[in-house]
Amino acid sequence: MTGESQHPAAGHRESEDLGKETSTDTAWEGVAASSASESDALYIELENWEGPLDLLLDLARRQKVDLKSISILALVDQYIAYIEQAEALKLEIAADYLVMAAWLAYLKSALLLPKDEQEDPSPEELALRLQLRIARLGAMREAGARLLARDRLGRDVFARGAPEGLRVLKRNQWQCNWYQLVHAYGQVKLRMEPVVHMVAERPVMTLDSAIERVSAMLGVSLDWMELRTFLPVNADPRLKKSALASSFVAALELAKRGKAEIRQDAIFGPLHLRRVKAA
Amino acid sequence: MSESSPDDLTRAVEACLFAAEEPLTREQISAHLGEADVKDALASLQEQYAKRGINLVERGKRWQFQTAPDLAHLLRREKDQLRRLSRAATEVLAIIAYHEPVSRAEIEAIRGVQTSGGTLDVLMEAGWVRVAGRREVPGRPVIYATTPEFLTHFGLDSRKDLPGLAELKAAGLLDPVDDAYEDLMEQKATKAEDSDAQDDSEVAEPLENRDESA
Amino acid sequence: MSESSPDDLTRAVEACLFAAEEPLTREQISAHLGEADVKDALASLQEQYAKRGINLVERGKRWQFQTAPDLAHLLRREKDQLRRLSRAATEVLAIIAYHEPVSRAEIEAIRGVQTSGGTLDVLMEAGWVRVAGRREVPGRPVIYATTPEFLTHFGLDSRKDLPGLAELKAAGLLDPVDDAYEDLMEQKATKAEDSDAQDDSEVAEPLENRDESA
Repeated sequence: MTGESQHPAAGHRESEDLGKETSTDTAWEGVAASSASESDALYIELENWEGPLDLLLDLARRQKVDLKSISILALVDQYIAYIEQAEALKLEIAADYLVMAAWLAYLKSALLLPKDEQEDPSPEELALRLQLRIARLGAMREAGARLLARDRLGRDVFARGAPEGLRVLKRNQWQCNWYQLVHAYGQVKLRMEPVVHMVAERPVMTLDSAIERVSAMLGVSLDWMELRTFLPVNADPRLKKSALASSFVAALELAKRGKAEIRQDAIFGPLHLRRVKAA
Repeated sequence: MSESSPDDLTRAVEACLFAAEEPLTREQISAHLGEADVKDALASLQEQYAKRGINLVERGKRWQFQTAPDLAHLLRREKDQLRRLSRAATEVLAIIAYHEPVSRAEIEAIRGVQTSGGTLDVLMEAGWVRVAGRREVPGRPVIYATTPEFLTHFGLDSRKDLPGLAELKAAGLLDPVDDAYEDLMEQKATKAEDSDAQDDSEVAEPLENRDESA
Repeated sequence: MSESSPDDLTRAVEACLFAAEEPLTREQISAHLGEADVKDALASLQEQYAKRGINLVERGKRWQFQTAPDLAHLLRREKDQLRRLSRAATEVLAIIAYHEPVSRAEIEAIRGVQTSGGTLDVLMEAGWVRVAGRREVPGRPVIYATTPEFLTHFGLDSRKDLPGLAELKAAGLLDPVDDAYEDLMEQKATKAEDSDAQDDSEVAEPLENRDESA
């Protein structure tokens, strides 16, 4: 804990972050008080870094050069020294700071190695990428400060205190026509009518008449006949449906009685019937 | 305005009055501006704004900007929007038309469902239904009837023009639901092979029901 | 101001903007004024008010009157103090504004630290940041962008007005690290070629320099 570079005072840091355009309102939250003891100050600062990259950015700023020309080696040394001091003071250090310290130590040793022993990616590339990241964070830090220092509505400029307000009065044009009106009435009346169940009379072919009909027709020929040819030709479609169902059951019944045989060539294909020749 | 830019005090008074949430007295303005005398500034502002869309006015020793009175109508714009009457509202309207004058309780008895007050409000807003007094029974319920606008809108000379139940039936408007269902099944059977149209008609029903509850 | 009284349309636009509770687009003003073309009226109002205590400003295509910035010290009151934005929130806001639309992962890549959900909430609650959809990459992460209120609050005409945006762009500081790294490598490569070419003319150069200094 000796000197400015290793122990940056919080107040100093704040003014650097904000640059020229600082105004009182733009101060960051929770910056350490300058009256705090040395170890407190360090602790509070560690709490206030927004991660290892943030700490690196601040250390880099301390080199007082363009972020593009910072010395990565010096930065690595400063960072490691900083973390070591925090450790010496037995301060709790978040894992990501320690990970960064370890990675930086590795980077430093790689940078110091002779070139031909280097791996891919090269330490130069890693260092350059780190520098680019720091520069990007620095750019956004500055941009944020400049943004907050602008003439802000409600702080520097003010909107009208008591605007009358613009009103759009929506007038509903309701739509409904004659048909909808009388239809609705009809529906209400229907809904409220006493419910009467009427069993609609439907044309049907009973099983008995189907058996009779199918056996009669089987008697005409010895050849295979398709089930549908057993149906009445000019019937009402509803009667046809019923006839198809009862004729099918009739066919099964006749097969069971040993009077007919049934064949189906394909699944869902037409059913064929043939009379069983009397033995 | 651009020719003679106002002095700093006038500008400050202007900004102060603009940002204020309520009308300010001369003293309040002064207090904001380091006890400066703002009398002249107010007078000159009032004159500068006299012919603009905004005026500076003094009401009971308090100063404020306000929209010029002749432009007040611009601040309230009316806009028509077309809206379909909900099924519930259409039913209530129909019941009133066929049975008027009716009370809400009677409407509910005919519909078999509770009717929300909003439904009647909509019909009155549309100008088709009016309160036609109270029925002289215990509780003196409000009774509703249709308006002349109702007849005009629906192209009726009088309420007697509304078709009777027998006519509705003849026109197929009261076909029993069972039959309608049969017909639907019949259509399905013919359509089944080449289209999925039946799925649509199945979806349509719950939607209509939802309408009704709205 | 009194010498040249504004025309009716200008007065109407003025009244409209004065009465409005929030900034209005040109279209919104037009809609209030019977679809009139208000472009010229806005321009002339902006000029008329340029040196007054109130200014007419355009923020992201929306217009509003506000007090002149140089009068801030007179108008600022204790209760007007804005809630301070935390350092993290400020940084995240800047990243979103300068990079929008960005995903949380992209924000974190720049900050080198995880962003708590609360930070984004604060910015969204302030009305400065909104969810702008999802990026069509694996995981479909939510992406964030700034709002018109952001422009209004920070007095920006448009996003192009962000302080230092052009410089940051030119310096490549808004490009991802990977892209920037590759650009640098390319530049180095071309430079190396150039210097190779210069080697041939090495003799000539000092001569030229000498000429110049003479």
